[in-house]
Amino acid sequence: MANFTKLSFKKGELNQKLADLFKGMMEKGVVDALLAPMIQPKRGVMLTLVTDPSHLGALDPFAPVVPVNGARIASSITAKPSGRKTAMVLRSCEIRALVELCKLKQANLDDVLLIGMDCLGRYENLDFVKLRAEGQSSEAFLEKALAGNTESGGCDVSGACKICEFPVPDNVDLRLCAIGTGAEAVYLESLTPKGDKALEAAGLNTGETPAGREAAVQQLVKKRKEACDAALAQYRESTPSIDALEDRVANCINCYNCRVACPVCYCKECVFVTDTFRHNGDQYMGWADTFGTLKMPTDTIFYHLTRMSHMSLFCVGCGQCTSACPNSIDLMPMFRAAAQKTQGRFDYQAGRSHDEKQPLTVFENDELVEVTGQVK
Amino acid sequence: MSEFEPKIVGFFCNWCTFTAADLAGTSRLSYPHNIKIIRMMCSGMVDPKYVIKAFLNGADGVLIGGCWPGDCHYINGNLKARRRVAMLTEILKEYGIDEKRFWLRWIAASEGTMLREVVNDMTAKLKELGPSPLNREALGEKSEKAKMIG
Amino acid sequence: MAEKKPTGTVLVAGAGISGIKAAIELAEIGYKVLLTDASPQIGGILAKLDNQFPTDHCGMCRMLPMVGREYASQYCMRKGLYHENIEILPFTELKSVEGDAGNYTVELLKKARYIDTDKCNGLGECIRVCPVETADEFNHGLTLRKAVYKPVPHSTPQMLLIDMETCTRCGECVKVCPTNVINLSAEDEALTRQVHAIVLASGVKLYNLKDFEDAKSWAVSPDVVSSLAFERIISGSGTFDGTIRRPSDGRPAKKIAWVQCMGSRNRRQKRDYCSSICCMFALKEAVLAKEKGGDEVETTIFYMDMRTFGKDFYRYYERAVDEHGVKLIRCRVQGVMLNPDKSLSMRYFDSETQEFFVSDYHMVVLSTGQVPYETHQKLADLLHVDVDSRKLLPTDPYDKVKLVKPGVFLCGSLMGLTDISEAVGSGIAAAGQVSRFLSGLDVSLLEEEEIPEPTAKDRDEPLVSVVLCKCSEKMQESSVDFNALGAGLKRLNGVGEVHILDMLCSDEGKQTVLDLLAKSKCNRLLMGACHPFMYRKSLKNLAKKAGFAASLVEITDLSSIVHRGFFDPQPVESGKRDYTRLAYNDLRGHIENLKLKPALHVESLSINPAALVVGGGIAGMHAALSLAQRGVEVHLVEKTDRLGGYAGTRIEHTIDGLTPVSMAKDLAGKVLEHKHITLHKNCEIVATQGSLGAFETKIRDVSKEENFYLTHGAAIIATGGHEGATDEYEYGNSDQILTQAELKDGLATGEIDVGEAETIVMIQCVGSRQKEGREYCSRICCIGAIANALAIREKNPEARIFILYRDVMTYGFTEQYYTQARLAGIIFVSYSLDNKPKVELVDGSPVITFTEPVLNAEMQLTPDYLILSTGVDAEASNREVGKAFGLPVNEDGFFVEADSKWRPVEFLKVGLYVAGVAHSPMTLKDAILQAEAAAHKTYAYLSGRKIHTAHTISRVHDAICVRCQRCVTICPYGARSYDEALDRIIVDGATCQACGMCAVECQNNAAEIMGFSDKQIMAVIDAGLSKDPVAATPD
Amino acid sequence: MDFSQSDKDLWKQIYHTKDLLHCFNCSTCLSGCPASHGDPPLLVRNLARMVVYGLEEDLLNDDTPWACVSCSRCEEMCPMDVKPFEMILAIRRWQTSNDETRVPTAIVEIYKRGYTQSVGTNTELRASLGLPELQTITKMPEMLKLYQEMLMKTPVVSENDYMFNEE
Repeated sequence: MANFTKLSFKKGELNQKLADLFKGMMEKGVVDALLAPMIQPKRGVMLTLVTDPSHLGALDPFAPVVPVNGARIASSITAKPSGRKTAMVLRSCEIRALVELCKLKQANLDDVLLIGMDCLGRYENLDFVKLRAEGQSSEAFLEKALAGNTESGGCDVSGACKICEFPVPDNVDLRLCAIGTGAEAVYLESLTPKGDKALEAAGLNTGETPAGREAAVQQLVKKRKEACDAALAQYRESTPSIDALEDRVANCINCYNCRVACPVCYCKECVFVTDTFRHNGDQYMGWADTFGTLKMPTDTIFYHLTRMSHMSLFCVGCGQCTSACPNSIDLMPMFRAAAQKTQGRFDYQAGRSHDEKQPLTVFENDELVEVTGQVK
Repeated sequence: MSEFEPKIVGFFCNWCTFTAADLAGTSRLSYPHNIKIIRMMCSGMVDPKYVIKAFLNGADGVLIGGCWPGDCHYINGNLKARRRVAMLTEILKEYGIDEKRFWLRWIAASEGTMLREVVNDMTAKLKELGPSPLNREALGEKSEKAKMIG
Repeated sequence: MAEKKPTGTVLVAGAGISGIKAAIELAEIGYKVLLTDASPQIGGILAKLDNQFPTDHCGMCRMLPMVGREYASQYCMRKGLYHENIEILPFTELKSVEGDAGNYTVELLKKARYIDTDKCNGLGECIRVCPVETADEFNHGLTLRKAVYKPVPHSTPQMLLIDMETCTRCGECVKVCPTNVINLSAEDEALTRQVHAIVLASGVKLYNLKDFEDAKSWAVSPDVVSSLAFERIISGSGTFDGTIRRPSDGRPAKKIAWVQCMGSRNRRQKRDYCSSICCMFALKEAVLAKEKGGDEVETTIFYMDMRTFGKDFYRYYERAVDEHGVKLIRCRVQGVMLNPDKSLSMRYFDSETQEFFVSDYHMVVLSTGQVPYETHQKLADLLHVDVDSRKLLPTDPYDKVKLVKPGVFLCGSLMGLTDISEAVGSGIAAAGQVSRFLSGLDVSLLEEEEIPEPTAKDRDEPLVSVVLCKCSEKMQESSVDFNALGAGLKRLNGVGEVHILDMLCSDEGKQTVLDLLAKSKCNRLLMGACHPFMYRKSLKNLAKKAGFAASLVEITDLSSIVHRGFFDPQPVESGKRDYTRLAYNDLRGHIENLKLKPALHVESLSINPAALVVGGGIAGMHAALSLAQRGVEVHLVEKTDRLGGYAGTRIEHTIDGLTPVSMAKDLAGKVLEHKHITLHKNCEIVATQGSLGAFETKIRDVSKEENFYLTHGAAIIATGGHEGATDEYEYGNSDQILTQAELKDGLATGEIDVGEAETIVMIQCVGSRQKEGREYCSRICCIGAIANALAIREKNPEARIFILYRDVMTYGFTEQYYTQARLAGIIFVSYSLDNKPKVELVDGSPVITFTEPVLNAEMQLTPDYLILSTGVDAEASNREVGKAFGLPVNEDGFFVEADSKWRPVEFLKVGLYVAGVAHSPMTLKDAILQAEAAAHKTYAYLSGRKIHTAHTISRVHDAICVRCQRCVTICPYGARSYDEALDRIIVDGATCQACGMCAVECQNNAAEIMGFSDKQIMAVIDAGLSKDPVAATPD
Repeated sequence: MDFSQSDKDLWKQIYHTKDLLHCFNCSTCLSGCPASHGDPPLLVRNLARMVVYGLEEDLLNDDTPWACVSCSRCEEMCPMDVKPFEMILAIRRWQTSNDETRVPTAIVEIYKRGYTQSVGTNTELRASLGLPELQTITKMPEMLKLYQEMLMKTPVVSENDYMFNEE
């Protein structure tokens, strides 16, 4: 029997309610620090590491924006563990990316109380700042989004979120449920012994399960799946060949920013910026001789295909690549399509479970016989 | 225009397949010349980048030759190659590079005839398929597309 | 200055795999080796086998050296072998051996090949024009060859020779050979050499249908083939083309039968021995026939005892029967009859139904064994020694590889037909004994070539010198336009000079190259030559003399491109195919690769010269003494407070006259007073870390309850084993039921008096060779049971002694003890796993009922004693020792060696070795042989010689490494580790084999193989596919 | 097969040679033995085993040794040189020495047609292998009469003539 705790709040006091919850946790020593989205003094909402509970006033977890995928931040905090217990409030794509990074020894969740949040999508950073300036609050967005409409003020949530089949996070200790919980209430669901201990220590007792939640989640996931299949089909039909791919990434300038934003592209320095791709002059001349002309910078398609071969097995579809591209190339469908195929081939799913071994790190003697199609 | 001759890049493992190539080459059962053989220490050493580069440079087909499972000098390099090929085939298929252009075959040291058959078979299949969409040379010098794929 | 000591030189006579292994092991520690073989090419039987039991794969190249691999050939062993310290003389017979201990003069006869294989580039024109066709011995006459032929299909360079019996001396070949290497009037050449030790590895003659009278009755059709011929029928380079075809009419063979013990276990023909390996290779061939011939192939084996005694052999036997449906019939067939429709019918008797059956087969394979006496007699005469009572070469009672004549050793099938892991193990052991022998003589090692300091030239701008060989002016219309090629290459950026010579292989050719290179300003060299130069490194050494760094010299095979024009099967309609472009692209690929290749240098390893031996049994003590005798500091760790182990404390004497207990006593004596051995009793291994040359092991002294640390360079695991336990057949419920060991002790002390016993029954395979019990054969219980039975017979001539067995495992020459037991009236009764004997206690004493298989009748006995052979169990502590060293232990509790065939005494991690029953159950002699082998592998690194890594190894660019450790898990050799304290990935330079798997797994090339970087390979791809025109007009 | 009274030294009476003990019942002697086609078949290997076990009763009244056509193929092929043909003769001698009334019925066959087995029957197989017709004594009546008179002179036939004169 899942154990939920109801956190009812009056209109406009959602953030305050959550702030009190976390304040309680920190004061009672359940956790020493909290990483959660906070409203920044200048503008916008960013993940912030809070160790003094008095600053929790600016908490705004349900703000519909994820400027940087939290997995990267969590990995940098925990790769060399501080030893201090930290609660982290992250969305599903951030948590799934974090699971992959743990497998790659880039993060360590031993001292982390992972709190997942239902996610109904995020706006691009600039759109969010504009909407927030026009006074749209997180609760307003939540209400409208739960009713099925994420469009407001001429802006809409990112394409990746529209087709994300994982609105509800897994592999978490506690879960902040907002879908199917009725107005003026969010629920805190505990899923692991660590979560139970935290709830107890924070003096919260478990209540009944929100009635319509299960159905609401199923329905949302179904809608998102259909949207996803449609989007990927549309992408595959529009970009069936390298030629079409060239067209799609025509204005890519090899700035590799999509790699920097991608949570699962965990290399310190991408191979495309190492010596391997700092070619000699005569090589450029050689390529130019081939057809008389040579588009510079080179290795654009080579970069995108290689990045696919490197990270498509870990891609969680968070859409940060599209958001990060200075020339607004919609990269997300490209990587999600590749990920669907490569992860499908090994029926692996990025972020599904900590013990599921990554496909290219395990090898059996008599598997995949169809690849060579040879019988002795 | 001379009949289309597919260009194949062959990554041959130094221990088994390269020996079969020597056997095929020297024992006069020579295979067609459109295969460019690159000697790797093991099929497990073939990085997906090399296959992508070969296709972007206009190769019509890529053949990786490895040892039969169990024969590998480095214990299990061939098994690792098989998984990488399975992953890469999915990506290349997404962009019109047909599965029939990218082969992994186990060819033991004594199987000179098998190597010749594999190369001849692949050449025939590629002739059916026609030049790779990236083989700009086959499209002729003047077409606007005839530029190096960056 | 004292006159320089001569370099230790060893003659290895015979280049089958055990000879090759002995030669490699000796060459690796720095002795000069002379490797001869009577047949035209090295490789012995193994050149004919594609897959070998128990793994059904090849993997022969895993026999090559690991750390010093760049001194040896780095390609498939079936192509041939090269090692800087080995002089290989194929087609050479040992004519006479004079002198004694330590300096022998040997006469060798190098038979004429009529072809100079150093220059022959294998074009094959001579084969094409040769008019003579005759049966090819390599494929046992199944295929034809010319008078000028390749003895082994895969060897490169081709080692051609002319068979003068069939050659008509028409001289066509001489006319057409471009490098005129054929000389029809060549003579045999007698050579005399001084050697300090001799290793005999000639193998033995195999029984075959042609030369043996008793085989004639079987030769009724060409479809009755020997097992080796069958290997050629299923081999890719034999007659196999996707279907197994029968030799008579080439139709597919769907029903195949094997007949075991052909030529062996035959007192009538004076061959009362077993050939040990025929049961296993028959099972293997049956499994392969099914895999290659398709599921509808039916396989049957007629046998007497299915002798699958080696490690994992029983599981192979189970898989062959359960998964591959091999039918086993326990009946020795009298003969085969040819039916009118060419099928072969055989009649056999089924004891269960007491009925006769006749079944037809498309092919019958005779599992032919060994015929050793002739070879042994010939060698004995050569060495002026007499054969022993068994008409074999007289060897030391305890050391199978040591002849009684000092300085002469033997290995491989000369010890009796051996399987691969024994052949390879004995090769290493023989090398070990030679090195022990030579360490007593006043001989030196080859001085290691000093590691050249990186010259300034290495770090300059890459400038490549290209030297091309036109092969010969005899080639009128060569398919390559060398002028255009030279001009095209010269225009390439980074090419310093292009020289085009002809006949590089001629002496003047070599001299001109030397002069050119001496004054060249380039720091990289590319040579277009042919196979002999690619695979023999003679030119590479030449370039090194001219100051080029070894890693910056590349020799490619230009001649096969130049000559491909001759036999181009489909010339493109538009006239000649553009071979100049082919050569240009190929050479340009190598040039781009060389330009980007860094100068590679070796790092010398600091080696801690001490060795650790775990286990003070006979194997452990033997290894410790073998090392200590050569000056190595040895730490011997024993977990109990007594030396000797199981055999050394409990077995007084064995059936073949050994006395393990007294032997262990004097070994222990030597160990205790040897100044180089420190003994640590009551000590257990807690943990170990480090790599070759730098291990640190934490040891717990149980009696003093304190830990201490030992630092050492290598370790040998010799933890041994003990008699198996059982609770089957009412054991423990009656003092009339004992195990073999209890009986042996009781007989020795007299506690058990068999004088008045009337009936004694023994049951074999108790708890062994069955799924729920020990799923392996413990190999020594049958011989042990027979020894005990004979001991009882001695004390009580009247008693009836029964031995209930499943398969009597008296393999090899121990078959004579099985015959001796039957002569002593001991009755052997076979039982099957699904019809085990039943034992119940009737007022306290055992009553056994079982089915007498020959008469198919129920039988009941009430013996005075029931003896159970309970096999051998591994030490339970193996798991902890395994965990401590990070070494795998299999489900039976024995250590898993690196490669069951090719590296039997090593672990994957270099520097850790295994010997004795820790590896698997074995006889005392085999344990001593493995101890010697493990000691030698250890000595190879701890001999005080400078050990350095290879040029090409993996390196970590630490700055861009994100420590995800994917490269650590992917490394097949465990050569990488994440150092917690330093927070860095450490590469163990000795173990790393530069296979490149870490470089592919690491996505941003933080892990990179020096000399095989992505940059280089991508440049080669660019060159290979480049379209740019070669210089149209030669300027 | 009653093993309780088996006499372990019986083999010394019947076939006292070390050769017998070499036998490891590999059944080579069985599969090629012409008499093994008979009913009951002559199973040389089983006889050897019974001798080793010393099953006196069963051996005494076992007629199969008499079916042996002394082609000595078993002796040619026996890998352990047990000389099975010598053993068969030894068993015959032991049987008759223990019970002189034992006259094998096969002797009537020999009197009537000169062979224990019916020889001339496999005509088509011989023809298919291109071998000539077999001349048996039954095809030459006058020779048969002479042959029978000669046999009648031998004591074993004359003393048991009741077995030979056809009614």
